[in-house]
Amino acid sequence: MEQLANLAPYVLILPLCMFLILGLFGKKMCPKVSGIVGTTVFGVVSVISYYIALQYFFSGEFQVGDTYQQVTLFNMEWLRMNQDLVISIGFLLDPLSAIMLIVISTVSLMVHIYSMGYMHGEGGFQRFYAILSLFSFAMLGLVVATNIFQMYIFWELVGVSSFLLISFYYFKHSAVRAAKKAFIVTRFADMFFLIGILILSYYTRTFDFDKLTFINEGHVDAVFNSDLRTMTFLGFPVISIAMFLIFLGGAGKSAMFPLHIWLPDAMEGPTPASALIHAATMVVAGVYLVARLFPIYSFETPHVLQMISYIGAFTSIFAAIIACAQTDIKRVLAFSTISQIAYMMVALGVSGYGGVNGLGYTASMWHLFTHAMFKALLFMAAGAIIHAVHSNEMDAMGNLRKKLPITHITFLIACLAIAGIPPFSGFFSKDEILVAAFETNKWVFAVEYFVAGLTAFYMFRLYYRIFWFGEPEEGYEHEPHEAPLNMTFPLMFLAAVTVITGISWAFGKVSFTELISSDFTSYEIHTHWNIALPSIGAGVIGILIATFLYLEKTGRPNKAVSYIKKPYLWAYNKFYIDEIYLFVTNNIIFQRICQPIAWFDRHIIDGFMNLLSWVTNKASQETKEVQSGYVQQYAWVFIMGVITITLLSIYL
Amino acid sequence: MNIPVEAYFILSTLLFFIGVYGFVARKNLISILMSVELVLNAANINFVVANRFLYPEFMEGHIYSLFVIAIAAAETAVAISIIINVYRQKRNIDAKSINELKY
Amino acid sequence: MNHEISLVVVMTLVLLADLIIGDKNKKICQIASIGLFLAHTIVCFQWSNSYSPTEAFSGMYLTSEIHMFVKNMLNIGTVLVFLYAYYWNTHENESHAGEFYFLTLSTLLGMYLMISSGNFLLFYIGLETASIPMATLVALNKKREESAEAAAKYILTAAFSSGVMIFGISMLYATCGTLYFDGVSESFSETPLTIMGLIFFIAGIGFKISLVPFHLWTADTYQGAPTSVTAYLSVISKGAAAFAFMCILMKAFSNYPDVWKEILWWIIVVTITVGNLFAIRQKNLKRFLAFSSISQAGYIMLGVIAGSDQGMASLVFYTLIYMFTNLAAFGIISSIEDQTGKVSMDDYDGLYDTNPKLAVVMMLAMFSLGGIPPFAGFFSKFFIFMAAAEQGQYLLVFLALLNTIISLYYYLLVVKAMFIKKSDNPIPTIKIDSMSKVGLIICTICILALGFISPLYTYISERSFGF
Amino acid sequence: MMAVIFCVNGEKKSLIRTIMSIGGFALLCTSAYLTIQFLELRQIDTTSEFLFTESAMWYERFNIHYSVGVDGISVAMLLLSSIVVITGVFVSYAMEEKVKEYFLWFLMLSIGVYGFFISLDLFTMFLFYEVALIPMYLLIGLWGSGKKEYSAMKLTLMLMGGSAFLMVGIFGIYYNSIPAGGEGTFNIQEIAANVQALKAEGGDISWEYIFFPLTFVGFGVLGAMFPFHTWSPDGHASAPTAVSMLHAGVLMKLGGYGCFRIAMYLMPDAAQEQAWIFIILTGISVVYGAFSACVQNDLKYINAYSSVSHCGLVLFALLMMNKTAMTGAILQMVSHGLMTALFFALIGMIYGRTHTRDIREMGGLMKIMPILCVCYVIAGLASLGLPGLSGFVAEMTIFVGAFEHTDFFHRTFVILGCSSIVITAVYILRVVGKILMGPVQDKHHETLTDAVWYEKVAAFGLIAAIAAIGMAPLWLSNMIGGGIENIAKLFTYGL
Amino acid sequence: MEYLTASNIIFFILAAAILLFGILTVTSTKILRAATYLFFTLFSIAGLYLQLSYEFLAAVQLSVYAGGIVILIVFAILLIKGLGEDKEINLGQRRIMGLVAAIVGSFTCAITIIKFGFMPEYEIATEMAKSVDMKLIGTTLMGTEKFEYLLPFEAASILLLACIVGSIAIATKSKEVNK
Repeated sequence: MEQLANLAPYVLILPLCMFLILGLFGKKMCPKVSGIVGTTVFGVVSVISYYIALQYFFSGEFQVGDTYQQVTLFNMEWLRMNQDLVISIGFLLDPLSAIMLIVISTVSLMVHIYSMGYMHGEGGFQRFYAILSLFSFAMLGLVVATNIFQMYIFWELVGVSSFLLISFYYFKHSAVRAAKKAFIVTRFADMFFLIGILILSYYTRTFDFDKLTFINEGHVDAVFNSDLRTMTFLGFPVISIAMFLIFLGGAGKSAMFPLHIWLPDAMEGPTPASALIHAATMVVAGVYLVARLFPIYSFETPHVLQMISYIGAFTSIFAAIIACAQTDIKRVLAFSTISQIAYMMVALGVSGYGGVNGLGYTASMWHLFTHAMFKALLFMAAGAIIHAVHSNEMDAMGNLRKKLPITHITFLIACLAIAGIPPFSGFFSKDEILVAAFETNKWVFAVEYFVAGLTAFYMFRLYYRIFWFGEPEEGYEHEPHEAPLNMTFPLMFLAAVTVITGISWAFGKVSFTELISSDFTSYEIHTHWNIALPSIGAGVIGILIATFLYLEKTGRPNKAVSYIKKPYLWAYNKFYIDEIYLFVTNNIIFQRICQPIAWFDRHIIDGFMNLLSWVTNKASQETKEVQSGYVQQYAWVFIMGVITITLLSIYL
Repeated sequence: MNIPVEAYFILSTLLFFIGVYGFVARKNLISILMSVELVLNAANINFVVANRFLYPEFMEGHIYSLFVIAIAAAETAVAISIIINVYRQKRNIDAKSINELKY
Repeated sequence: MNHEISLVVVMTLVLLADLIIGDKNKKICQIASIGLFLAHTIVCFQWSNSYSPTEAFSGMYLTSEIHMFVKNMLNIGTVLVFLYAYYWNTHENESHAGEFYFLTLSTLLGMYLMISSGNFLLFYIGLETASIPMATLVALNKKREESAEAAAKYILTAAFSSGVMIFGISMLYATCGTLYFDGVSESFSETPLTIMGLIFFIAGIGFKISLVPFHLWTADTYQGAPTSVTAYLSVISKGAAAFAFMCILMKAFSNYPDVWKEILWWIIVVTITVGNLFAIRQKNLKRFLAFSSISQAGYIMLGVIAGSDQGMASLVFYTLIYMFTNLAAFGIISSIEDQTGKVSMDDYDGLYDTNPKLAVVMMLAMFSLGGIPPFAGFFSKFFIFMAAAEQGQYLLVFLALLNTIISLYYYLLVVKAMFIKKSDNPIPTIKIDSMSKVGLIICTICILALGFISPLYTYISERSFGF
Repeated sequence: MMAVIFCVNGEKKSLIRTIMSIGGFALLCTSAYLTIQFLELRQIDTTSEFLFTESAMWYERFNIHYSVGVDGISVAMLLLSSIVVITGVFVSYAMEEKVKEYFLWFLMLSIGVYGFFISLDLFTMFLFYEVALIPMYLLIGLWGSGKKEYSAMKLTLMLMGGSAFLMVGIFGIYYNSIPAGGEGTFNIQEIAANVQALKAEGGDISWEYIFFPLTFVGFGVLGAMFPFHTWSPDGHASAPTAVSMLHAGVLMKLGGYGCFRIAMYLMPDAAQEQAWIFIILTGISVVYGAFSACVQNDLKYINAYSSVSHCGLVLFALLMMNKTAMTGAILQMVSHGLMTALFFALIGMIYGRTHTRDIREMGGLMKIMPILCVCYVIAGLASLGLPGLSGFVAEMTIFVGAFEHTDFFHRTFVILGCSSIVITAVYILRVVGKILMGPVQDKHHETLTDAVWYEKVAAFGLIAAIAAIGMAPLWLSNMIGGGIENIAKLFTYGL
Repeated sequence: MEYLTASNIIFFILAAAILLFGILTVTSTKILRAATYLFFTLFSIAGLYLQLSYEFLAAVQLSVYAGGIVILIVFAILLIKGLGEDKEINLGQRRIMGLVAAIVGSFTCAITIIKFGFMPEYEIATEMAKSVDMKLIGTTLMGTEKFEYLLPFEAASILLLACIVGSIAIATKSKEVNK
């Protein structure tokens, strides 16, 4: 405990220092040095966080019976709002944050290593590492937050580092636009998050998670008294409003419909960044947020939770359909990410609290973990491919399996994992989600079941298009070759993780339910084969269809498309959501609100001020005839003045 | 029966406004000056009448009139010298023509 | 009485000097005149502290320390005007320099009497003494056509307004039965005829202070008159009249303040507004300052409408500071006009580049007139507004303050011309004579320092009276 | 004590740049020293409301004193002013034309600002207030750019219009707060005590309802409150860099500070009654300024409207009348002062190189002058409220404080206020995206150079201050807390 | 009919003369005639003073006003070449303005005066009228007591001196005048 408390600050301080050092002095270092320094330091951070997480899980020190205790390793006052509300910066350790520590440090470390190869020779190499460090700092800060405001603080920092990474190629218009979009959309969602926090904290008089989520006799107690439960605002219970708004914040970061539009565009950033931020870590922040506040959702606002599950279900199928029609490999992966995160949301949405009821919760976290691994793997593999062929488009690829063997194998493993084929990790996590959904809500289950099939289809479509299908028509500019070791090592490492976690789960070595559950108390579950088998079936069918269509270069895909031309076009254009947004921002916000306001300001408000001066000047000019220069007129004015004043003051 | 004192005052008022009319309506500066004399005389009548009929104990109005007459003389002298000065420069004492300075 | 006696002696000496040595050595004669008057000024300071009877000639003549202070103030102002006029008198006005001094001093005597009068007769004579010789002063610049025109307008309007005024006084006499202020104060009653008399009287004195609508002569006369005379007219004459006006209201009409306060309220609003509006469009600086002085007169009247001792104190203080400020401006204008003949605002473009010192002094004057701290004008304005606000005249103060925005606008126009605009044909670098320099330095010091010297205000306010 | 130092500094006539920068540095040191002293004294539980008070009788007749003193709020503002002044000096280091005059006026402006913040006497406060306003005219008119004459005139006249309101307000306060049989006073604390005593005795306080709006509007004009803000875009756009900095950074804070220290402190009842009017106005200016900024094409206009929005937030927070929101308001003043100064400094530097401020004519500057651009991005991030930078701290405190009001009216406006953080992001990113990123628009720009040393000093100094507040806000918020409590306790829900 | 006493009739005649000649002064087209009418007006006013038994004042009025001022004016008219022959043409607009001012003004004043309700003391007035002799006027002008006027007298003398000096100063043709 002591030891951990001493170590914990370094988890945050080291990346921050790296950011400052690389940011300020990066220019003066040679790129290689900065990369190595950055990676090494992050390696240390990873080690520390692994140590903390493992100590937490396995030392037994933090367990009382089966239950893991929430511990605050340190907590320092950062800003005091009033007597009750204090923003602190601290380190909260519980299974949730421990898992996240592992995920983040693993993926982040891999990305650090990977980038040494991928970003080699790019301008702004040091900048890239600086921002990576900033991101790691922010993300770690986010997951260990002791209070919701700390979370918000790091939430924003994560957002900005995402912005910086997306706009890494700032000389490209598309990158800048994408970065802007990402930032503004998430910012928009953050506003709701903030308002949610404000409402919640106003009524509960605290920001702290341990008070907010304190469970007492089956209720989130202490801060949620009965007055609060009956309080309404505009006819809605305030708690529900607050929690829904907070969820909206999470929805923005986690790219839930309709706030998902930024994520595909965010692929304009360098691929390692996409792997880290837009696949594995940042985008799951929303899920993490909901999980963090799960007791409140579960006990106080179950209907919001239900809403979350519907939104998640819709998003997952929506994104999966779009993914089927995309040709940019990173976009396919992006939509796949959206779909998978929605999966996790669904899992949370259908979960209950405590024991087996909380299966969804566990599954969600489990899926978060596995998904982070294989999705990061997919992205990095995609990066390796892009590195080799210098294009994102599927049309520029094909038949790469011989040329990029390691990439091929690891990519295949990841695809199998995501498609839910045992014994890869994805199968188990996805299976639990389906089970949870099945037990709670059949409709959601049906949707998710279908999505599982779709996932398998589009992933294998991707896989075949890249590695089989036949070489592109115009051939390769130069022969694609395998990436260097510092790029392939992370691929292999993550593939190994994917395989090993899957296998060890299958053999019951590690049970996720022991580690994490909604009430942090371990429980036992078994694989539900009655659900698992059909889901494998769905995956297989998806794979088969993809094989049929894309294994060889044939006319089949086009033919298939011609059957469903309209829907295909819609899916290809992402259901025109972007266009709607564009319309709203350009035509409504800019043209209908900003321009008129600016016009109003210049012409009415400012015009009024100018009018005043104009009137004064005009009055001055117009009255000059009074001063006509004729002495007789002066006298006349004089005497009339006297008479007028007399009349006014005597007879009025 | 005596003439009511108001009659005197109204007489002076009428004289005063005749003077005012003259000031406003006359064409040349000397005529204007003459109108001013009428105005001053109107005031003088007031003083004298008020002294005689209303407050006869002391000679305030009487003396005031004397001073007004004296000062009017001085004023006229100065005014005429200025008018002559104007005439020297413009060869003209038309009230309309002295409006170089305006607006 | 000492002030007056001393001044008469000085006048006689000046006249004699002009007669005896005037033809032979004009310079000496002039310096002698200035010196004599300076001596008078200094001596008067002595008296104001030692000897102060309150009444002489059985109530015909009233005095008190504040009266003496004002007279001293006028003396100082006159000295400054003399300093400025020196160059003009030695160059353009050589033949009539002696007359200039004598006439100026006689108008000053008139103002003394105006201020100290305890009777409408003496007041009337003082007023006429202050205005009739003034007309000859205005006409003194015989080279220029405008001078004569200005004088003609001035003397005719003056005569007319004094006619109106004595008509009013006659009505007051007819209703109150006496011409002594204290007598009027006792027997004043609020009847239409009395009010009418009062209004006619106010019109007459309003002419002197140039309140709207009795102001129309002001601009023409200021523009046409020799600049030194304009300075004298705009500051000394106006200040004296304003103070005299306040004294009379305090002494003779203090029983029914509501009567004249209401009248004055409207006059002030109109005066400030019209003065400002007309000033905006002016291109000739003298004319511009004429309208500015009209609006300043409106501000001065705020002290009168307050009618309290504080009102009087702030009025005197305002006048004092206004005197230095305006004289600084006129000092610059007259120096430049005497040497280059330029008085248009456009001519002042780029003045800072060629004559930085003059431009800075002018700027200080403009800021002070506009009431910008830390220059003296701010303090005087603040106090005079405060005096009015003390009597609950918040609306009036507010209107006046809104007008200060307009006034600031045109003062800034001058600053803009001097500092910001560039000119193809700027005023050449001029060397001003030592007399004007002394005057300007005094004015500048006063603009900068007077606001901070609080004992001065305390001195004034301890000696002020109201009702 | 402080004032003497400031004044001595102001009267140095031999104004070459070095002396200016030494002077500015001395100023900064003095302020820092003052801050430390202040914190120490507070540490040892000195409880008096103001510290380092000095008082000298000035105009006896009106009981006008020259009295100065500081509490936490003024210390914070002084610190802010010193930072902005010294960076301003560095920014105008390359000034060529009429250097001496420029710095003289600049100093006069600073004297006004310092004097205002340390004054405890209404009269001296007003005096310094106006002292700070008038140099703007010449500074903009002479050294400005664009339609400078028009802007300078407009700015001066509008601000003077504000002070017209203010002056009536001051008279009203002075005369109405005179206790029965007592003497009127201009001392702020005494007035406050008198007003409270009057209220306690059940005296007539209806006058507050007339003079509060006057005073508030008077200061509100300087605080760029809608609809009296239009001087701000033109004025800032035309002003020379350092003047924009000082003006937006410090001078506009005079408005907020005045609203707080005079309008609300002295007339708390009216403030509570009439707050809703001004909440509407300031709420509008928050959103309105942000929306207007979205479509401007001139960099300075964008920043000026952004200032309208941010300063609107200051007043908005003050009107929430509780300690948290008020603390937020003061934090926002400091924060906005720093970051807007940084903005204007950077805009000035960029403009000095590209000779255009039209965002449509620039692009890809990040490549050409990375340091300036990174600084600009940081400024932008601070402005849109990135945690770790000062803007976030201030805004969050404001929102938390503002949320203490539960009624529909307040809630609506608070949420409206919150929405400004999104709009802010929109216009900041729009600028960043257009001018810093993307391909280089103008070939001539490629030869431009990056920041030189004095520019770096200025920019880094400001960034350091912004980050210092953003990372460790607690000391600042504690420092100003004491001062705020004194005022906040006058309101119903103040504490 | 009771008004028709001798003195009253004289008053009526004088009043009529004053007004008539006054009107003629301001309306006659020839300026020299106007001056003559002014003389008659002043003369009639002197008559009025006499009627009120202010003999000294009447004498002053005649000597200073009629004898001095009018003569001065006539001189000026004659001095200014050709003016005597010039026809005075009143301008329409001016006339209307003047008429408006005069009519409105006189009505206002007249009504105000009539409404006041003076309480004349004719008996005392007639009594006092007899006592106004030259000696009394002399002592009044030279005394320093209340209702005695030494100071204004002296002041007026200085005024006159100043006016003389001033008039001479501006009326003399200075050498440089060569417009």
